[in-house]
Amino acid sequence: MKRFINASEDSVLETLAGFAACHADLVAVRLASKVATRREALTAGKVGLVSGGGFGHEPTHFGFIGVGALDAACVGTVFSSPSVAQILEAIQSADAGAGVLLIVKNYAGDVMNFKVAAQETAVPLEVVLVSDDCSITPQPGAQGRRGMGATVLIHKLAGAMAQSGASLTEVARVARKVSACSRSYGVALESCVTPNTGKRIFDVASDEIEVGVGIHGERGVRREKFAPAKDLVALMLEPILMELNLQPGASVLVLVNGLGATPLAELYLVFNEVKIILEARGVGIARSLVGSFLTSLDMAGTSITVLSMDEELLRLWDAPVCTPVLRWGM
Amino acid sequence: MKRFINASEDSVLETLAGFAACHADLVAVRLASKVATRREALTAGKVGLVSGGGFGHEPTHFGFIGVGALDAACVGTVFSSPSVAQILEAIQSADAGAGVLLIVKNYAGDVMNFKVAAQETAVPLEVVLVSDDCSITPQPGAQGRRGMGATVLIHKLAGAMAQSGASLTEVARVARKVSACSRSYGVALESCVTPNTGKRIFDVASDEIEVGVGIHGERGVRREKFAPAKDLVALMLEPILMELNLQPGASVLVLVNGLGATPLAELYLVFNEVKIILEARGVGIARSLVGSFLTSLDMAGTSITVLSMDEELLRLWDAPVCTPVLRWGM
Amino acid sequence: MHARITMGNVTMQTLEASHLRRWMMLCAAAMTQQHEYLTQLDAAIGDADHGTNMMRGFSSIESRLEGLPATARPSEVLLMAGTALMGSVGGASGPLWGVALRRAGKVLEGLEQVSLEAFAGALKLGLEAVTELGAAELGEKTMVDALEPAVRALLEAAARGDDLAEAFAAAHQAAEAGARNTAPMVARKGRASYLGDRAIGHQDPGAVSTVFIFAAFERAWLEA
Amino acid sequence: MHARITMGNVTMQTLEASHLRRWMMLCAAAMTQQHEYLTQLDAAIGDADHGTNMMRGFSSIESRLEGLPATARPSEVLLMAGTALMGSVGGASGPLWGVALRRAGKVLEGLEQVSLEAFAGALKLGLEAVTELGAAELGEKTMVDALEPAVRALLEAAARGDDLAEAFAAAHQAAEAGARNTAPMVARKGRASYLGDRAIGHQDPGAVSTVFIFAAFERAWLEA
Ligand SMILES: Nc1ncnc2c1ncn2[C@@H]1O[C@H](COP(=O)(O)OP(=O)(O)O)[C@@H](O)[C@H]1O
Ligand SMILES: Nc1ncnc2c1ncn2[C@@H]1O[C@H](COP(=O)(O)OP(=O)(O)O)[C@@H](O)[C@H]1O
Ligand SMILES: [Mg+2]
Ligand SMILES: [Mg+2]
Ligand SMILES: [Mg+2]
Ligand SMILES: [Mg+2]
Repeated sequence: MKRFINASEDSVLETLAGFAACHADLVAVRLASKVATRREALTAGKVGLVSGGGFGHEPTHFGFIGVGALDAACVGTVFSSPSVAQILEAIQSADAGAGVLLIVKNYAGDVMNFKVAAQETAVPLEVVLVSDDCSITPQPGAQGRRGMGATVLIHKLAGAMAQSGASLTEVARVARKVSACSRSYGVALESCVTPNTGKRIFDVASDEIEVGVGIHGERGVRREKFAPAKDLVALMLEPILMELNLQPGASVLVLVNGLGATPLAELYLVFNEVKIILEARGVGIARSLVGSFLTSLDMAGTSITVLSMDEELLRLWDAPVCTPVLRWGM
Repeated sequence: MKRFINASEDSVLETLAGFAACHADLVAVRLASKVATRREALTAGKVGLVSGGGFGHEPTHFGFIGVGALDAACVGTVFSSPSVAQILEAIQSADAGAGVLLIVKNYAGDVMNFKVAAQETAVPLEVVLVSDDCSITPQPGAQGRRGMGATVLIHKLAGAMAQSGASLTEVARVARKVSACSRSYGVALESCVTPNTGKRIFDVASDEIEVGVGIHGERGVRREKFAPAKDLVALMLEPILMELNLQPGASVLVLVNGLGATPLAELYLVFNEVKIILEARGVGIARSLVGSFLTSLDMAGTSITVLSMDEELLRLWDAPVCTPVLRWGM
Repeated sequence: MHARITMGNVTMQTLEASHLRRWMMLCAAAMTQQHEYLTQLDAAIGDADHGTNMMRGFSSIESRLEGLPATARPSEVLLMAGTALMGSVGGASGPLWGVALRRAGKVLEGLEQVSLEAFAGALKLGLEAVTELGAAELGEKTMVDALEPAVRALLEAAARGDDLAEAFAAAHQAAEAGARNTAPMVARKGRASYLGDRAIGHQDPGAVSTVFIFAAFERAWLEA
Repeated sequence: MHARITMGNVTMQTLEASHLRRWMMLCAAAMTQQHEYLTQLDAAIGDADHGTNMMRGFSSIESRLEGLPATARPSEVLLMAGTALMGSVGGASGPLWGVALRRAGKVLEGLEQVSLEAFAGALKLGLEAVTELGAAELGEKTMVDALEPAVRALLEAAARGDDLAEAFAAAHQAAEAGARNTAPMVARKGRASYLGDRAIGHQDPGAVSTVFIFAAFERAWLEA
């Protein structure tokens, strides 16, 4: 495994230490517990936002801590949920008396750890379960869809709502609206290499791709032939558009997300294809975000997220934000 | 070649089209000439900043256009300098009556195209030749060192100087100071795949790395055994520190740059190793920048740039900037 | 030597805290030895970390065992173990085994010696905690498919009045059969559920590690 | 049929605009045919684009030839070609051949027919433009190592009074020998200069494409 790491068991802490040193102006990282908070003191009466998940998704989660976004986050080991104790610490750190919103991606480990933590805290909570991956066909009673790019959008949009002084109920409403109005789809050209084994999790032939991947390096829903970007984008966008049922005149936010080893130039090219398809349908791209925001170690791949926008979401998106990753208006 | 592209000859334009659509609020891209400018009108009397180079270095060059940074940039084909005509157009677009600073990385093609363009324009010019790659031993009369990460720092720092209303001479002085006071070093774990051939430019064995690479996918200065990140960082940092001759108490800016396919998490880990070494020498990291800013298509690798800071550079670094890539203070 | 409770003229074997300590240590050893295999199973239908997760979790238990007072009761061993898993694993298996052991521990609170019947009953409630938390039903290709038959085998053994060695051999075998049966299943819970039919043919990693846990119990008793 | 100027009793062969047009078209054809080979040479010691660069540059010339009026003089063909290279290539080879052809074109301004002597002289000034811009000296493993001997061969042929066929055969051969000689060199200009000793053993791509350019001239004359 040729990666820029030392002993693989030290990677998480060494990475967080680098992050902490680089972003000390905005984020305070507690290395001992792998919990991070905003640098500045809590604003009394502001709803707290907590997110968390496994390691390997950088710059998620710590990169979204800051004004107009998260108050605290915690991170587990590679692709493993943070523990109950970590989540409890993050909740405690984000609580300024108005309750806390937990942003949880719908993966069994995350859901269960956050659930147990939620049962054990006295802080008033709302939980939003992010499950925007529409490569999965939902089946009653089953695990359901994975959380993907909508997580990033919720960090920003619910974060702006909380920053505006809204109540926990209102902040949770916005988070759930974003979750309900967005869909994602991912494809991988290559599997990532997990430090647990030092190998790729699965192999993809040189003329194949893995379709419908999540962010933990696991296999997708099927294998397909490699094809030009325009076809891959159509493949990803089709189910998204179908489910969002966007009519001509609709306005959306598009997130083109790299999964770790995909150069930015290719993400722009993917975005261009998204734009061509949406324009042909009369759907307007009100806002966009192109880059690697929610990754899967060094996976070569991309995911597309589309969020159906309205006035409120536009206003929240444009509100000031100041985090290591997103920064505007201040 | 499994990449997110269509026909490889369309990649440059399709990528720029995606960039243009994504950043239309900040940057105006002329696809016909592959020249881009700030979205807003020129400020009369402000020194113009022009940069440019081949394609494949995204988000350089267009990503640094905006307030407090570049006024115009132009981009050639993959790893090929923009043409004289493009450079002339960029100069013209950036000229607000106070002259233009050309930021040129020291590569034969770039140097010669910018030189010819400089001879053909009537706009008063200063040219800064960026040559911060200290993996190359300079030899009298030879091509000399390549331009690397210092380019990014000059975009920001000379950009801030120009934005403050300084004269062309002053802006050029700052650019040259940054160039003189910074050094870079890069290593690659894998070669990039060039669309010209659809193949890796060179092969690196699974236990080897290529040391002293630039940003055009060409071979480095030598091959070495793969090693833990701390050793690779020491290997890169040693010559940088030797040349900058930093004494305890010195203050630096550190740029840890990904070359295209290196996940952000690993860059933070690399930054952590840089920090450990600098701290041990009593050198303080005043500012830092970690991410993929000057890439080499999908090369898996990283470069480290260290800039020796002073009061003026600190002030210029902290000055507001608003570009697709760097954005703070406004 | 095994402890016994004498009730009337029947002498019953019982479990003590020392057995449970030994169980946890053998689990830690098994996970350390088998972690590559478990991770490999997880690579096929998950995210290639189940072995590391289990090894980390049981190592954490092992290292906390020393800190537990010599007088700690069975319930305290189980509560500590569950808490350690919750605090160290993260992956789905962590909170699931965490609630299972904690629930079982709570049920046994106060007891110095635990009969097979009491222990089987406690594990049954542990299993319920698992399904409450994870909502998995039998046949959904999870650890429940190994845990449920193992617990059922213990309950049946207790009802039959089997001795503990027989009971745990039966539980181990039942878990093994249960894990084997997960191979042809399509997953409906956990990461493997995303794969649809592609999960068919692979045993569920969590079910397999459950077998190791029951195997460890069998050995813990035999070696006592 | 070849044009001739009769001076006294000596009939001199001359070059016309049509020859130069044909030259450019044969260059374009050669670069298109050889671009993979040139790019491969550049992959070994550069950035794997020399073939694409040259092909793009000469295709651009070719497509602009039609736009050139039928009455265009030799100088106009060369000026247009140089400008087209400057506008389309970008890589080091673009401005270098660009200034070379433009300088040569300027020297020949006004002439309808160009003697070997005049042409060789113009190319010599083109070579000077190359070294002014790129500062490469002989032996630094660049296109200059092929261009300089080729130009020298033309000058010598002109001095000897060779006919054009002989002269261009000599120039072609000289370029070829020059390109071959770059293999053992360490590069001191261009991208290959970063490689130090690792460039040894590889021919310089720009020197090899220079051979194709002189080969094209030889054919352009023979086929006239
Ligand atoms: N909802 C659930 N109920 C019961 N068991 C589950 C559930 N989800 C996952 N599991 C079990 O967890 C195992 C995976 O554990 P592990 O790999 O450690 O965590 P993760 O899936 O979070 O990476 C699966 O093989 C399965 O047996
Ligand atoms: N300073 C120079 N003087 C003369 N020729 C040069 C110089 N620098 C580079 N070259 C030539 O340019 C060739 C490379 O051209 P090309 O690959 O098209 O451009 P680039 O190196 O910019 O990618 C080299 O093989 C060499 O012959
Ligand atoms: Mg996991
Ligand atoms: Mg090039
Ligand atoms: Mg797993
Ligand atoms: Mg080249």
